Amino acid sequence: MSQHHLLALYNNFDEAEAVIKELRAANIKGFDFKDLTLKSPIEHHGVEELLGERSANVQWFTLIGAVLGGSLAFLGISSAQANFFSQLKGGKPIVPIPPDLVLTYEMFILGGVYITVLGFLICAGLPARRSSLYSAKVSEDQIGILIKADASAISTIKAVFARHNALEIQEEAGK
Amino acid sequence: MEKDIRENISWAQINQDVLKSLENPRRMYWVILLVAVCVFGVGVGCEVYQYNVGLGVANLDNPHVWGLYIATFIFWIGMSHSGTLLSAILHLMHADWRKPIYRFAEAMTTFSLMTAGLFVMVHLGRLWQFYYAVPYPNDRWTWPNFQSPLLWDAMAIFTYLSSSVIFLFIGMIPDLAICRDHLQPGWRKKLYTVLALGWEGTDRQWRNFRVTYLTVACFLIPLAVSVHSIVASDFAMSQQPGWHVTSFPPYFVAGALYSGCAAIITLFIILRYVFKFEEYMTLPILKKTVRLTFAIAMVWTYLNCIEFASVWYSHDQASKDVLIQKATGPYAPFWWAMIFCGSVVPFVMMFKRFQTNIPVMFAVSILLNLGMWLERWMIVSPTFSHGYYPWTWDHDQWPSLVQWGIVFGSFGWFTLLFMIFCKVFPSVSMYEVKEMVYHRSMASKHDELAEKGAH
Amino acid sequence: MSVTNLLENWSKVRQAHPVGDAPHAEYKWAMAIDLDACSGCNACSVACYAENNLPVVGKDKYGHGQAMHWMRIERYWDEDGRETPNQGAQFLPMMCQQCEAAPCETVCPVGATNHTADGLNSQVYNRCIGSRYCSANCPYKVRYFNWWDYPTTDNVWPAEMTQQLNPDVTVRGKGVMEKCTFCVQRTYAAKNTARNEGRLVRDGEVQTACQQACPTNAISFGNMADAESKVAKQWEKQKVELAEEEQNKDNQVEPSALRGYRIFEELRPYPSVMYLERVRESAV
Amino acid sequence: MIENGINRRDFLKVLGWGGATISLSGCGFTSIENGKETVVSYVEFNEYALPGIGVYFNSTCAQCDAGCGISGRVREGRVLKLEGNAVSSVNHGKMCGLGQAGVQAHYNPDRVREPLLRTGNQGEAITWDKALGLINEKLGGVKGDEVAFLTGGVSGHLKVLLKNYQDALGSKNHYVYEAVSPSVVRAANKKSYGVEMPHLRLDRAKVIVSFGADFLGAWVSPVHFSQQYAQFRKGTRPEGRGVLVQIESKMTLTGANADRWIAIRPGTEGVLAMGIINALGKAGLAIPADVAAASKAYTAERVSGETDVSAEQIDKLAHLLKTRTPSLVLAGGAAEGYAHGSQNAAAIAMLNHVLGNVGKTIEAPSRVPFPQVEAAVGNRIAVQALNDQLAKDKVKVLFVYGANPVHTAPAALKLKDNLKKAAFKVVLANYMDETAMEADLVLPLDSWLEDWGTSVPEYRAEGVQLNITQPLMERLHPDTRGAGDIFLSLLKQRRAEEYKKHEDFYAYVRASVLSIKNALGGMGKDDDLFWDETLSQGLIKLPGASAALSAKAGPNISLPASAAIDDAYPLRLIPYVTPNMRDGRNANQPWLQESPDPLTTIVWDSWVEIHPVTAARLGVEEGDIVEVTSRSGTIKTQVYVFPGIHPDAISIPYGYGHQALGRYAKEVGVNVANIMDQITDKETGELAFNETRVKVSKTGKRVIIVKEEGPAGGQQMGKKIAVRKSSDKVDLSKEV
Repeated sequence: MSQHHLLALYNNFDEAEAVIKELRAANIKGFDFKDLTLKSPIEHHGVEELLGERSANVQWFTLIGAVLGGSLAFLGISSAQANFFSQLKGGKPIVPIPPDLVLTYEMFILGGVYITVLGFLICAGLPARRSSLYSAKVSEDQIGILIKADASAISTIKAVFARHNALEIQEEAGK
Repeated sequence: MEKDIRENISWAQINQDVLKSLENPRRMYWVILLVAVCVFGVGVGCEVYQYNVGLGVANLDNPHVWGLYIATFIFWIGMSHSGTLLSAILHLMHADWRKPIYRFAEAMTTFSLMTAGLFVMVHLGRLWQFYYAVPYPNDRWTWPNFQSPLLWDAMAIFTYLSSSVIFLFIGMIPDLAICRDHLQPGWRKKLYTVLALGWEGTDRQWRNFRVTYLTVACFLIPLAVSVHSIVASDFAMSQQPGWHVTSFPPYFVAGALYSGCAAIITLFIILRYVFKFEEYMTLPILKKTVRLTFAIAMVWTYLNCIEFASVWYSHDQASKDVLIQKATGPYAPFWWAMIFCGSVVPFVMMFKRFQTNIPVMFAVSILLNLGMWLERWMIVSPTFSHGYYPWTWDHDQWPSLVQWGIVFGSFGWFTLLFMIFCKVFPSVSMYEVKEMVYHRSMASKHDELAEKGAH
Repeated sequence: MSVTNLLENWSKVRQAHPVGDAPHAEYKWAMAIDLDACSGCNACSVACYAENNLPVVGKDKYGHGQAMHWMRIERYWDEDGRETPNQGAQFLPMMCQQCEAAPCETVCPVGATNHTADGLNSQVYNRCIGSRYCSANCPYKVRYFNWWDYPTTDNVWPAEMTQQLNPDVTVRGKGVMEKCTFCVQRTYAAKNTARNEGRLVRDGEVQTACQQACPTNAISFGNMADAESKVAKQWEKQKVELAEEEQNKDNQVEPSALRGYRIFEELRPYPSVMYLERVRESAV
Repeated sequence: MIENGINRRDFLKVLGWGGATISLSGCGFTSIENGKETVVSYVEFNEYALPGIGVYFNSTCAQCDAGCGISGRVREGRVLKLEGNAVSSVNHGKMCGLGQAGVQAHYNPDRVREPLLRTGNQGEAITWDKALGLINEKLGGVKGDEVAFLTGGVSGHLKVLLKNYQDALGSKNHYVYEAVSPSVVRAANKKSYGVEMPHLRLDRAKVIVSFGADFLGAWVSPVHFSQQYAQFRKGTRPEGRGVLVQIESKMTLTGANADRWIAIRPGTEGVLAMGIINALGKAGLAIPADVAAASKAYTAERVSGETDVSAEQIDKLAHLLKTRTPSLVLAGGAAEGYAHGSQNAAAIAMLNHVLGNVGKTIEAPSRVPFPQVEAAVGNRIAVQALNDQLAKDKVKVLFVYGANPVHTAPAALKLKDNLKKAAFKVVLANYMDETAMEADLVLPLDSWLEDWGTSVPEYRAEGVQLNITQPLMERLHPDTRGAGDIFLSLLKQRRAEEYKKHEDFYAYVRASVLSIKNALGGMGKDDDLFWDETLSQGLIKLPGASAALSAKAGPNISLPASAAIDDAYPLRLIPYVTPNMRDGRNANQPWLQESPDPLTTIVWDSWVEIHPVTAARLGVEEGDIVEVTSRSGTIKTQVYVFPGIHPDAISIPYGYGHQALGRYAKEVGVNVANIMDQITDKETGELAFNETRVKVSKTGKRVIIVKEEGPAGGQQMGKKIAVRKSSDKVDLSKEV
């Protein structure tokens, strides 16, 4: 049966928290708590804790990026030099370690940064089209709670929203 | 003491105030912009002339082959470090007073790096062949010389520039979303819509955002340090008296942070006025910045003494001669000016009543940067005029107007970029100011409750 | 391919000149200049202008320190406070010392200056981008930068004079660093001839322009790798070791009676030019 | 270099790096910037040019009169560089800077390219026929002795031809002018040795005492002497390393290389020589009675008083000369340049006799078997004599060749004005020099790299040598001609019958050389073969018995008491003949202008050398523009404070300050000849170079001197750069 979307806007985090608490406790049939999304103008740890364990895996990208950047840099540079006998520098070996390490260090960071950002985009699912239920108020001063649930659950949830004096409730029938 | 920021500003108000800066700044903004364009024009003119006629017009000579270009290059690189200091270091240290001012500091980082990059080009004898310094695959397998500190420079600057651009952008996404949502339709709205990448401020986005921001910040700090130590290596790795100094890397880094902070004060004051940011760029924040700057000034002064001392007590007569030459030779006036601006002037910042005195601080910050620019010049030139080989000493080389013109022009270029940025993008981070206000109000509420409980 | 090459030749690519165990195989060009014979007459310098297409920069540019003399004669006076220089002056021909461990080589961002197989410090004009770092790091300041585009500058090479230019040597345009090459065009030609005849270059077969002109034969030039060459003998007799940063004879208790020395040895560039101290009669 | 299987790519790399400079150079005059090339046309090609390969042709250097043999590198029909001709006994394959610059005389942009006839103040280009016709016409109705010839030193077949032309005109007035010739010393030598130019053996001497003879720089035959000097300095030589003592008032290049440089009060060289003889006698050297008598008066006290040379220095010197024989004593420009120059020279020559050097280090030169080709050596009276003739209106037609008196002769002569009195002046010139500017007709000469000729250097290095001058390349400018050709065609106007068989000067030279083939050692050789050999050699060594030296010189020497200080003009002016400029004829060669003066390292300008003490007294510093005033005039130039000069003297280089000549010479520096007094040597009547007395006054202007020397001056700042050892601290015996 079809899924519906609901977006409720609140004035402050306290109300939002209350709502989330209630919805989690209630375990309404046809509504999975995972389908609740919080939208806020600033990040707020307290609320996020209430949402429970939700993963952020950017750091893995970072690790890979940094390691790749560093190792590729060293290999690339030193083998380039080794291919290049005639670029002998008086007093220095053809493949000198210290300078190559400097460059390795830089590439280590470069790789790290780039891949991290890539990771961020992937994990945060950006760039993305905005979901149809979005209120510009969220980027101003209101906290939004977006849920996805079966039509059956909608009314109960609405009630919950209303009870915590939601400023506004938007609804969208799912396809 | 007075609060860094009024806690009861409504978030909507914040949006409003900041977004105003994109719409209608004071007239002064346009004046500055115009001046910047003219100054930049002068620089371009000089460069075109130099490009066509040859570097001779800079009136450098053999062996005095480096001049203001390299000095100013270091100056701009140094300038760039403050951004990282504020956004990364203070971020890790949870100093939230940075929040209203770090955005323009980062912008400053980016643009001063771009300016520095220009100087590498301007300095080259054959600008049109600069790509030889880029490692690109070719049939002869000729690569740039990976042993050259100059190449490390190039690599480091590229890394630093791209990383800080990314950092700036990432940090700006939520604000771009705000702009997207609250501006009248128009080319800007389109621009922000694209740049905001469809940010909605969902918990998932915020979560990853936090981690990413933190990680990049962590990368940026060692990067910033490495960048300026590598610039220092250009000299420290060489063999020349007065350059071959072990303490150069930390010395340079300190100098960089120093000039950077000074520049922040200057721009702080300008933006505060031009964009009517009195509410956000408050005097208490200025005070904090000033104190920070003073601390760094003292570090720099200390390292300066260390350098002199290590030269003085080493038995390297040549470097000793260069030092004496700096203090007594043809460069003496500039050298002493540097000491004065860099180590004496900052003491003004010790006094509470000056710390928040806008005109005084403006003057002081300008002087500090003058001092830091002189410092760079005094590192580059005296070694050439008084190096190892007495026969080739050259005590009357003086930069030509072309050289001065290009140096002058670079300030125009920087201001131009910076001012345009501040007009197109929010130069105060709205979402973070909101956080700041929010957390502080929470905290104060908490205190009140505690007091009530006490009764 | 690259990486395998790196691994296969690891030991080789880790050798360092001159201290590493990789001596020059066939050729190592070097010089010895006898300051007692040198009369400071400048013939060498002019010969260098003629051979290497050096531009005449004129009074103004000379005054701005932009002269292009690859070989310059320096004139020194006594510094022991005598009121008349009654032991004459001292002359020193100074040109690129073709260091074995050249400070200029390591710093060039594009690798335009390198250590060649025959022990020269090559300058590759068409690779140079004019960062001038090499000159900045040269202890002898013997590198000269083309501040102007001399080929197109008035009265540097007016119409007829272009016909004098040596076709074996490039005419350098603006923005390029240049310096003494030990007349590489001559050594290169000599090596080719020798190779065609399946032998090595004989001692004295190739002369540098300065050496050839020098009216007092103060300059000798040759292949150090050939123990029989005059230069090799001179270095040997003077107990000056190419790969030493300080010579044994200078560490003896009583001062050495030999005249050979290299300038700025202590900076460890291992220069390939040995100078012989000027002698002055004590009896008069 | 790593040699694991050089494949094509490695080779490319090696090419790219090992010899990139070379691979570059393939492209001729490529300028790195835009790869534009100057392509030499191969349409009409010189038969002797091999594309891409340098070929060498031997000829003779004409930059000065020493007559060094050169070997010119020619490629694609262009002469590129001059090396020394190893066969020549003068320079044995060596060259001086002046000689190297010869190519710039040839390729000089300011050469005269066609005959110029004066119309008002303009030179109008005319054809050769017109020019020669004009000369013929002007000579018509002019008596022989109203025709005068002023030339530089000439020798060889050109001299013969010139002589014949003069005879044809019935003119006896051949003035041979050499601005900087050692003419007084010649005369003195003639007296004391019986020959003008004895053959010197610096390489055999243990000690050389030179009274201002700058044999390493600008005196007689510098390259030749430099080589002897190199021998002289060798510790491995049987005589051991020689000792050079230079006695002069202004340090010359030779002085700068002396073991002991002695600054002597100007003009007292003779006194010192006598003093040394006296000291030698005291030291126990056997001295002829009359000489001893003559030198008796010159006691150490008196001498050191007059000469400003300390008594013990004189004793040291005497001791050295006594113990180390053979020695060689030379009299040079510094000694001869005074009113009593001959006396100085004679005294110095006597020192040689006393020391018994005559015959040991002073040898008889070989005789030139064919006197007609022997060098007609120039002097300075010539121009004075001509000037008198001109002044007396005795000269109607004047030919000038190879001399530029208007620039080099003292302005005091008023030569420039007197020249106007001569109705018709023909000047054969390479450049429009000051004299050519005065001419009515200027005939453009070939450069000496385009011309034919023979010459015999005045100073005979080792045996007599007939030097061949031959073209190293085609004429650069079609309308120039060789002096020989010009005089030949002029002769044909007079003696058509006799000379019509010689098509041109080349033919004439060839014929004349071949006519004496046997005497030249070509006995039984085929003409062409012999001629080709000669050309490829670039010279012919002539057999010649050596002349005799007269054993002793009369001690009749009268040296004036040292002149009292002239308060109005307290200082002596010593015009310095520099190795680069000499008499200034080569001033338009940029290499010479830009190669620093060895002692002051100044370029592109003249200067006045002042001793620090004197400078302090006058209150002048380096770079001050001062007025130097003599009785004859005033010039302004920059001060260079210079320790190598006697406090009583100042020195200004000779040959600068051209008012014409060309872009590189015009207005560069000042002409010291403008203030030289016309004072002559009493015996020979030669201009006394160093007699001028001057005063120096500040103008208040100051410039930064353009010189090679940096702000550190001649100091090494405690660094080990140019090192010197005392001879007792070194062991030269084992050197290579």
